[in-house]
Amino acid sequence: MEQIRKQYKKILSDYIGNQNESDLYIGQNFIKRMIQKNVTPEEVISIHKQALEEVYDDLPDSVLHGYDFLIEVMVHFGLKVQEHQSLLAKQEELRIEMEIATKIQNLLLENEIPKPRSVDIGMISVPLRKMNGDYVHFMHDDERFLSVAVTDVVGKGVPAALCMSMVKYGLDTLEYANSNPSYVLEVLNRTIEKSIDDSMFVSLCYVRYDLSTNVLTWSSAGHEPSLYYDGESESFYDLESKGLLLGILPEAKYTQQDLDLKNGDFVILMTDGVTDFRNKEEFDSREIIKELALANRHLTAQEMCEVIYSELQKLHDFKLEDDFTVVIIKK
Amino acid sequence: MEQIRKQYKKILSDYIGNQNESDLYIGQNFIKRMIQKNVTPEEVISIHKQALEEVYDDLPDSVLHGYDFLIEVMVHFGLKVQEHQSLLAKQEELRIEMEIATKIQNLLLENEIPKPRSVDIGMISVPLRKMNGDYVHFMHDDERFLSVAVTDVVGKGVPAALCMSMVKYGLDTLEYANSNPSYVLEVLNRTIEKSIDDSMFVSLCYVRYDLSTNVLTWSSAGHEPSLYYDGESESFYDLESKGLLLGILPEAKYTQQDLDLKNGDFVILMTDGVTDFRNKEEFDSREIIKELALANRHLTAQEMCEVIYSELQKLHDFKLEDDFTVVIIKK
Amino acid sequence: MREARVVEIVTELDIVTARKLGRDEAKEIGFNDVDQSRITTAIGELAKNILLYAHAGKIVIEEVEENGLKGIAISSIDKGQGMKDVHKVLEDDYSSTSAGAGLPAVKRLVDLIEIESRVGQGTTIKVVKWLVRV
Amino acid sequence: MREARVVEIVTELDIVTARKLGRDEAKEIGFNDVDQSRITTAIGELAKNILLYAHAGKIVIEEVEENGLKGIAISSIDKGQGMKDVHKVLEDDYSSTSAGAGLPAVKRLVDLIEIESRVGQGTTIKVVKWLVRV
Ligand SMILES: [Mn+2]
Ligand SMILES: [Mn+2]
Ligand SMILES: [Mn+2]
Ligand SMILES: [Mn+2]
Repeated sequence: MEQIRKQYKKILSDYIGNQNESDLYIGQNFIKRMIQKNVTPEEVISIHKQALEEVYDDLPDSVLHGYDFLIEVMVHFGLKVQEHQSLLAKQEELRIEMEIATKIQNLLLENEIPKPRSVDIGMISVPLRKMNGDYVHFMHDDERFLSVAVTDVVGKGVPAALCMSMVKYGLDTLEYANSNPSYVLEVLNRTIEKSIDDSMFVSLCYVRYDLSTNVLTWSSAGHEPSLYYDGESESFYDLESKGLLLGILPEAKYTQQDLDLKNGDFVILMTDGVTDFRNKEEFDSREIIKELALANRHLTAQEMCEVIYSELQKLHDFKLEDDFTVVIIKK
Repeated sequence: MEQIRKQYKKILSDYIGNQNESDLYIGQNFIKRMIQKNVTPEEVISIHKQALEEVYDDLPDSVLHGYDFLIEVMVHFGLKVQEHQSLLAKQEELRIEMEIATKIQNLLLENEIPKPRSVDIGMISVPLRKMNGDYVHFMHDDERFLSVAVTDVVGKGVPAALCMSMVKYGLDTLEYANSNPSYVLEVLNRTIEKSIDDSMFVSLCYVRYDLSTNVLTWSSAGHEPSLYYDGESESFYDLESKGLLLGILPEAKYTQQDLDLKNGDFVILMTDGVTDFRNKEEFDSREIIKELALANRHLTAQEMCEVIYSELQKLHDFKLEDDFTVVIIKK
Repeated sequence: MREARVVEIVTELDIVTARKLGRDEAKEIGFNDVDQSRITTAIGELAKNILLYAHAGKIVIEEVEENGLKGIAISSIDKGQGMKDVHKVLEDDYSSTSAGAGLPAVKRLVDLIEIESRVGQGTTIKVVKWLVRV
Repeated sequence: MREARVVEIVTELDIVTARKLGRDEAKEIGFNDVDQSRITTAIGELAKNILLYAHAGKIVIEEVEENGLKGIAISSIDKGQGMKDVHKVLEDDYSSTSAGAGLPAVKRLVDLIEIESRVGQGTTIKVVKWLVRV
């Protein structure tokens, strides 16, 4: 403290002597270091008062009493600053806790991309923050059917993560990859509507592929429309669906549709993070994705996913604003 | 601001005039209100300087330059105080998020107490904080077997909540209430060891009751020993087990033991929050629980749980230090 | 060592009296200007709490000495409602509606705080600040 | 309105020069003592950032007027590495290792902050403070 007083006195009397900008600059840097050492504002006033008294021995009483008053009122700013230190420590604890939670969540939702004989599957899912609010669920437990669910929770953070656990749990208990997509959505919708907060919704696109007939059956609940590329006509079709988001109406009904996947065809499933770029109205993201997919259709499904991600990232200056998920099923 | 300046000048000049304690008290109360209006410390110095200048027109230049210096250095305290306001807002957001997460978690882990014909089951589970790190899982899906798992996650907060989702998920996928307790523990152990953070462990006591033979089979993984009351000999026995906590060793083995539940017998399952009272070495909590259970064995299992909770709460001045869970199976 | 000084807290004026006594005592013991202000602020907060939650009570101020260390002890004693959870009142209330100060602030202003409270019987809070901070 | 004043930032002394120019300009425009200090602090932080992250650059200080409102605009221009994520640098770093101040502090000291940055090409930060706070 004695050292601090001496240094402060030096800087202060230099400044009073010549009012140089450099002494104010030095003074501010000095105070920044003091703040890091938990010196409080009332202590600074006290140091200031003492320094002035030592330099000028004829200070009026009114001025000195004024400093006493200042010390008294500054105590409450000092308390605020200390409260901030405590809150910072608490915040740090929370940060560490969230890191562990993220790790667990990622393990909980981990899912291997299936490698069936007759189709090629690729996936990329990049979270915006630490926890991913998108989730891809694969099922391929018998030889005939393979199912993929691409989901996006409306909402962020821990509630979204817990909600996602619930979706995974629901999908797992449905057990069979051969369930009808519309049936899967109806069951999931009831579970979510019943048990999750009113402000929490899930969009989901469910696709079941029959490896023996090459029929792809799909259904969607308020999800970004998938893209179907027909190799024969060399054109894209939106797989649109009017299904409500999961979790809104308990008795919502979902329809499903079939399509024949021929050699050279592929389907792109994605979340809205791939197409939503609020600040870039000039881009038509879906068109860009079509162009990218078309230009790279000779690559594997996985490589196509990665090209789409890296190109869109570049186009948007690496400022993605949502979780980003693309799944490609390629015949 | 003009109003503030006038009030401050009044309080300050009153104080300088007579150095009364009451003016310091009024000054502090005034500043507290100013802080709530986001007035910063450098603003207070500026107000102070101006007030002094208005009251005393012969202030030495050195004093005035000194105030300029103080304003300059106080800017950094002002920034800290503003940073605190932002952090408080962020904290508030997080608080709301955690409330939603808690709601979801509670729904996710909800589990009805089964009501079979031949035994009476009671349960109480009170979280220390918002999220419960204890979890009770009941299974009674066929007519013969009824199973109960009482679990405690080592760790708190969101990671523990996610870990618990995983335990529930694991128990649910085991599907059948008739699985052998030792087998259930071995399967769960492998899942948890594989997928959860190294610092996260789960203690679990698993009990399967055969309603047709009244045989209760139990196994435990590092869990608080259950208490068995033998009505015939009117004495308690600890159901001890040397099983490791889940999540430590991938190949850990667990043993199981049987006991015949006769009329007048009961078993008390609990978590360590019921018996651990770090600050109260003088209490032998397990003895107290035995006394409470004995004295209240004429009540229903549910009532017994509630009496044990309220009595222990009282004994410990309502300062429980861990999640508190008791399950009673009463023949 | 001088004997303990007691101030009955019944009106806001008594808060000022307690503060004044505490400030004089702190000065006498040898606390510097900043610590005098902090001790006085703590006394003010304790006394205000008495008025707010127990309507009446008293503040006891005394010099203490332990292991050759001098300090000031302030006790706040009331026969009010008492508190169910003493841990909670010491935790910062970070919610946006917080009035600030209160016991978390008192805790920061002193070196030691002890609370004894029984529901329906009242609360005793004792704080100590050492002349050389421990 | 006077023309813009430019300070090349190459050494720490230039930080002081930029601060001084900024303070004089702020005073001239009519900012009070507290705002003069805040504006000067903001300039200092911007200039320090140039030295830290781009090694050299310049600070441009000018009076601005919009819809009859007078203000001061400060631009920090460098040809350094640029930043990948400009959003992040404006967020408070609440970690315990934070050095404090920096751009989140600058943001609090002024009314408006705009950042343009290209990786590998440099960064331009423009801040404005209005005489009557908007
Ligand atoms: Mn989302
Ligand atoms: Mn999204
Ligand atoms: Mn626990
Ligand atoms: Mn426990």
